[in-house]
Amino acid sequence: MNAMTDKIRQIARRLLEEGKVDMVVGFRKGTVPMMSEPCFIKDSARVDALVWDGNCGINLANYLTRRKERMAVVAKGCDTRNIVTHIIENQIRREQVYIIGVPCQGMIDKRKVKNLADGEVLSVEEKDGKVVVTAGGGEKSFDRTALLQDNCAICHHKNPALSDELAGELVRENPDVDRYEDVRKVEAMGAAEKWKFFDELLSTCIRCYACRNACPLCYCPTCFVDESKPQWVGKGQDPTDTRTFHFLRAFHCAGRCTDCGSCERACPMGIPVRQFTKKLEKDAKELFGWEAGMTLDARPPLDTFRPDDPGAFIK
Amino acid sequence: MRKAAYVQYAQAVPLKYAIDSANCIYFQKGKCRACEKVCPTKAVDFTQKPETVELNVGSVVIAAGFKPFDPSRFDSYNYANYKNVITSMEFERMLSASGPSMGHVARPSDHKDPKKIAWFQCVGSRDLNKCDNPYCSAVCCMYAIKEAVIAKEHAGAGGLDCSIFFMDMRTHGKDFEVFYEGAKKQGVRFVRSRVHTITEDKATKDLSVRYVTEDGALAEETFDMIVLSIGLETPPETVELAKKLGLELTSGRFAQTGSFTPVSTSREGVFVCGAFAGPKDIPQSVVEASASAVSAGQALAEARGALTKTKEAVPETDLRGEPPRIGVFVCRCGINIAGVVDVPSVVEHAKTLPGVVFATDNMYSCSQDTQDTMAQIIRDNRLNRVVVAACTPKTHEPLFQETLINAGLNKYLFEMANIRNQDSWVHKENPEAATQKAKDLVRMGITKAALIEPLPEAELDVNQTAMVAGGGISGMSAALALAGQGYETHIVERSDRLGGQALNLHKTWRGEDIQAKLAEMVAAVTKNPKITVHLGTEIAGVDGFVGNFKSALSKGGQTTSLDHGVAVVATGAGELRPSGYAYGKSPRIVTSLELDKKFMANGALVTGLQSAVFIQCVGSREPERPYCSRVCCTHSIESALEIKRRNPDAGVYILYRDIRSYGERETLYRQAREAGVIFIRYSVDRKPVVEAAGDTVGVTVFDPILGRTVQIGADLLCLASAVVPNDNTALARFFKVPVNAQGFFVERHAKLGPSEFATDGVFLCGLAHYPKPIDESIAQGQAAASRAITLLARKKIRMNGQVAKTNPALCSSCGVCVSVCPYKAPSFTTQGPFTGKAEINPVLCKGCGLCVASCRSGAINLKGFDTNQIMAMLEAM
Amino acid sequence: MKGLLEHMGIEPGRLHFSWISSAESTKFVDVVSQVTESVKALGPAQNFIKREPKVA
Amino acid sequence: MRDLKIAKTDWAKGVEKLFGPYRVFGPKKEGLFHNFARLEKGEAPDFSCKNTRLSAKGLIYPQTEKMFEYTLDPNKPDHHVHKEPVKDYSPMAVLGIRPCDAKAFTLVKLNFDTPEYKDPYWIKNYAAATFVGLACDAPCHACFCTSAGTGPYDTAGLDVLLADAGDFFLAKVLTEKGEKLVAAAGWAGAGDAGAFEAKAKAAGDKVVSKVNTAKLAGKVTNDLHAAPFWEDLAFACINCGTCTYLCPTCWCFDIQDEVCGTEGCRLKNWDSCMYPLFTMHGTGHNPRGEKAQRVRQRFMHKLKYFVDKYGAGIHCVGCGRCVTACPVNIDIRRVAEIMNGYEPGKDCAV
Repeated sequence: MNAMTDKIRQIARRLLEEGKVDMVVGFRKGTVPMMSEPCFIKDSARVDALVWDGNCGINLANYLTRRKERMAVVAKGCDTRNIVTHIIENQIRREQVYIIGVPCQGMIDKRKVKNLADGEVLSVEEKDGKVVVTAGGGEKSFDRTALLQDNCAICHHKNPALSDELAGELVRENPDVDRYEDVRKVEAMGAAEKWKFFDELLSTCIRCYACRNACPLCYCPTCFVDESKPQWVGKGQDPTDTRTFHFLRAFHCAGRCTDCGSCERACPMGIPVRQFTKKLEKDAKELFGWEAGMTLDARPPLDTFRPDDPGAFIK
Repeated sequence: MRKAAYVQYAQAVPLKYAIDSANCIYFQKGKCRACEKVCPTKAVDFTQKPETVELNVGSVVIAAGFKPFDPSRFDSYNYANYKNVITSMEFERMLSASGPSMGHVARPSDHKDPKKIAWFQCVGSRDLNKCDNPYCSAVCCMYAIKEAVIAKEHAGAGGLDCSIFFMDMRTHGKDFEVFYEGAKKQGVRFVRSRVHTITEDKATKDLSVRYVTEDGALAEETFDMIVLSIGLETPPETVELAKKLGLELTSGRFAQTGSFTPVSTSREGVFVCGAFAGPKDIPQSVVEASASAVSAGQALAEARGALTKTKEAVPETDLRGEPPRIGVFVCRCGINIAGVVDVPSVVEHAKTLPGVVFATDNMYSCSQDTQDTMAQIIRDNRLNRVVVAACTPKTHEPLFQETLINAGLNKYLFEMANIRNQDSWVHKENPEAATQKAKDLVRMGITKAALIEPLPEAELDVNQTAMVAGGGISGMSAALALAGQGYETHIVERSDRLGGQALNLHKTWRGEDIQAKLAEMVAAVTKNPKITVHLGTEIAGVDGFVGNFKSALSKGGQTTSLDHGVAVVATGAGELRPSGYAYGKSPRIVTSLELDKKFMANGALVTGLQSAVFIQCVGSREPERPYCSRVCCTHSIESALEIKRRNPDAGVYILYRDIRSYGERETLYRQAREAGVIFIRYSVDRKPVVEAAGDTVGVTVFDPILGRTVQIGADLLCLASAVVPNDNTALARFFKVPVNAQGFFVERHAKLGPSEFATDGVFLCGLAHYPKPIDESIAQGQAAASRAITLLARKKIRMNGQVAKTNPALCSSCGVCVSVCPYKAPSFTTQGPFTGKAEINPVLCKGCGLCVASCRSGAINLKGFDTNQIMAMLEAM
Repeated sequence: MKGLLEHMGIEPGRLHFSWISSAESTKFVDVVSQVTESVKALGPAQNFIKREPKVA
Repeated sequence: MRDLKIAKTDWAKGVEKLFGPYRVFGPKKEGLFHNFARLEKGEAPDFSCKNTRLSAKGLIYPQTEKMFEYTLDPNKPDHHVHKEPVKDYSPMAVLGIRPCDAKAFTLVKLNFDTPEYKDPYWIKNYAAATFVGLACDAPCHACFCTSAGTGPYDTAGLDVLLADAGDFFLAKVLTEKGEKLVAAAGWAGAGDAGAFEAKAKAAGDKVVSKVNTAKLAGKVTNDLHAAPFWEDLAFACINCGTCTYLCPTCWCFDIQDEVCGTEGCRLKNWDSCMYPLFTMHGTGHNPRGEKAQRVRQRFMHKLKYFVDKYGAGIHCVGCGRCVTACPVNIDIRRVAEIMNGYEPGKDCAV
């Protein structure tokens, strides 16, 4: 039992008992290794189902929309930024959510673990910055930092941007981390090379939309890909359509993406789909000095117009 | 010589032929009438006779215009004899795409492309020796530069050498100075010299001129062509008319008006506008047109509406449940379209398309008889969508929509395909492709038409109150004009006094006493029961839209709210506080306005002046202020004359770059010279040097005529300082109107909409628009009021039906539309099944499409430009 | 938009943005000719064209 | 049915011979995962994976399949003609399919090849395929095939079943198609039925994940439908299509027209009951508008409606793909247990 889990349970119990909230949204232990399942608890007697570990990578902001209840939510840095975005975009009301902020040490990338493990992974234990992986071929221990999801490794907003209560000590941020090494690599490529890069990236996509659905930003009643009149994009397995879907999805997230990594984590085919959203996340930072979800007081740059908006692309 | 059947010019609206009886065989010889036989619409009627119609009117507006000066009487220019000497009007026609040479510049003698063209300015202007036109025609400098630039651009890489021979370059209009500087950069040569004689080489027909260069040397140069920049003059018939009406004329034979009554003639009830009230350019003519309309209307305000006929409204047909029945009308536009596009094949193509139940071609779709026929066809064939393939919706859509209304259809059931401006005109050389393109455009239009729906128009009461921001001369004249027509008007003035800049001015160039006239005007404003004056008040915010503005007025920390239907922006401008020329170092160095104050106070400084120097263009025509302040030349000359009047022996010097005494102000310039005022030109890179030493001011300037430096010891130095706009950013934001780089407001259209903004219900006048003298400020004030009244008189306005609309089922409530809309049209529904979803107030919506583009969920459509309609058009392409 | 398209491998020069007022006919002509030239120089687009759906 | 023993060297040589008479498909590593792919001559199927990420379903039932095409361009000779696209229905050899995936085809067949309705595309593809199975000696921890009516050595749906025995494969030739393929490959060595059975028994014991499904058939449909646990089970679901797309037994499809100018075609694409548009009516009404309703539909279909309708067990072969790939850990094993154990009125632990 880790201290964070303990604290979360305490807070959840208190909130439910005091009737402050109708439900607590958090994670429970999963049925397979490296999986924690988003869940809700309405009964204070059941708060012990809640856990916190390195497998809580799914963005819980996604679970708060279109609900009537007063909710408490266990939220790490990126989750809180998406909650802020939801509040700005009228998806939830601030008074409707009680944010149990979790200073986050990063989430474990199950694909990295699988690649490093010897055979099928049977169990994974986290302890003191180490991760012990038991696999078919035996037990191995790794530094936790070596197993982090890519987005967590370059995270510089680990602490909640907005919270009502913290479930642990704030952690040290790493503001100087180079967040865009990968984007710059692509930027430096020639047009043909870029095209090929993304072609290869997308070759295994099955259009299951797990990336879209795991993303808290995607909440339109009807997604443009599902629209049939007009049919903005073909529904089949054509590579052009697949590319259109991914880039338009990214475009819809421009200035709103918090690089929470939910999309990439959800992809059943292991496609690094953050490569699409990250370019625009970088642009929002560089052109508008904007990072999504850091404040309730301003709308994302693409939602507003200012005469002094950068317009270098207009000639 | 034009043909007997002619149209005035190719883009005339309406584009109708007339018969010139002087050239018609039938009228001259009594036989022919061929046109009557061939006319398919039987439009030719030879039985028409001149009729005399008697009208009983309350006011008369004379807009008789001008005649271009005829230079054939000038022997020295040999216009009558040398083929390659042409007038600027002829050159203008050459440049016109629809002109005799289709926009190609060719030498009349041999039709070769000219390589070297010269313009001679002031032909028939500023000239009392060879003709009797003492005035400056005010427009020729600018049009000559424009012609040179266009000719140069047209010549392209082949190169064209353009030279303009001038005395003073008068680019005093808004944005003209920038154009002048641009022309210099493009290589147009400006030669300050008046040429006396042109000689033609008999063999080559080249033209040789001799002229004196600025440094006094004699030069000779040969040109392929010479364009005479001819001036404007009042034609004898108009002079005759003026006599008949008993109107006084000026020395230049223009209608006599007053600075405070700029569109009133000497006879009550007779008003004037345009070039008959003095030579002027388009914007000023348009301003006067509006001003004369409002002035003429003032006397008639009570009779308004008495003689209008109410049009009978045709009830709108209910189309619910009906499949599209599309009618297609393909216009031949005479030969404009049919000369290039195979119109019958376009009609045939249209007939094959789904939904089309009727297709035909028209000779001129816009003619009244065709309109009537179309309405009949619509009724007979029960058409419920109409596509017209013709010219541009910009000019003609309203006309055809009217036809739909007359036929009982909602006016939005209409779609236009532009097969003229965007097809036959631009693909003249490729008729086949043009026909194909016409078919494509028509097909796209039809495909869209099948999907268009009738749209309702929101109707809105107009609050019949006006707010005028600014209580200066122009603001007050706007208010008086508005109140004169019976509308409640509020003047909001920041200072604690009405009058604005006029309070600082002494006399007009016509010699009128400004303070006396101003006092009359202020009294008229304060006495007027319809006008409320808010002094010491600022506008703190503006909400609402045309017909229903709500402005927050802040006075001494207290804010009140004013509801008004229209707003006139007359916030004025100020005088630049000069830097340099030792300004501030001596009490003897003053600005123009400071000098006027001293005149008015009759202070010590202006009595017994022995010598005075004026420096022009202080802060104007500089890189940081690249505009001419328009008023300063005349102002300085008037002040110089005032000094001369007080002491005829005083030495008065005006140091200038170009004297811009445009129009009849030129006579004042002449008077000054006659009175002994000395004019010394300086160039911008060799400005006068001023030294404030003891009780006199030393001015050193290089005189290009003497070719040496002149030193003047002056008792007074007057700096003709620039007119600078006030900080207009807040007001610009409140009314969502633009401000240009120099800080002046940007009008709706530089030529045709000088007194209004692109934002509905907001109007503009006075110095806030551009520097201008009192007469022009008053005219513009009246013009702004005139434009405003066109709205106020309607009582109700209908809003455009082409507005955005949300589909609540698709809306994700993200609020982007609410945040991006500049007009505050979207909001969240507060009740009903779609609570929390966005909806759009059709009254506030301008149909700009910003929300449509920014909606991630695709929940917003712009009616009339629905996604499905656009996609259908793309599919049809 | 331009940035993203170029990021994914559409050649720069295929998408162009300009502010041109209705009065700036010369600029319009210039821009259109310039864009036409630059697109012609790039040749026909090879990418992002749906030819045949990739189907079985 | 007969037993064979194929030395690994002969196996490789035999596979080589199949190119020509057959289009050869087998597992191949693409990116992070293995999937079935068409192999080129000289390429060997990669048997090193436990199972492919996507099931073999797509070989017979592609994710996107063209049903017909047309042109409206009057300049083309066949304009306005409804054309069947040219497709390759020549024999295909599917090497290394796991018994669970092969079994799945027998379940899918119940839908696509019925007396009343026949899906020509599926039937022709299925008829063209010869399935050479590869038995599972090391089932994954998430696999529960033995609880789903199949097993690591199940022969259902297969034409040949291989079992890896070190230097050689033990094989069972199960059908006529299988005989043809074995003959084409030239595999002939006599097998060892006993050794095969022993391996089968050992493998079955290794399937540690057991799910009780026995009581599902006896439940009252409406009770399960109205059960209170669905909101909890569905909560984590993000309504992506991962589970259905990876599932070897999910068969739902959507028909879409694609038109470009004068050219058009009709496509049959995989669909997913997880998608909100799956049941959207033309009126805009959606009978399964809520996430919980969609999740319930998926499990009710797999574990109750199918059971009742066909009497062929559950609509699941226990391959475990959805269990491991679900981004939010919705585990069909847990759902099946809850449904199996549900008694109306009794509190059920979820």
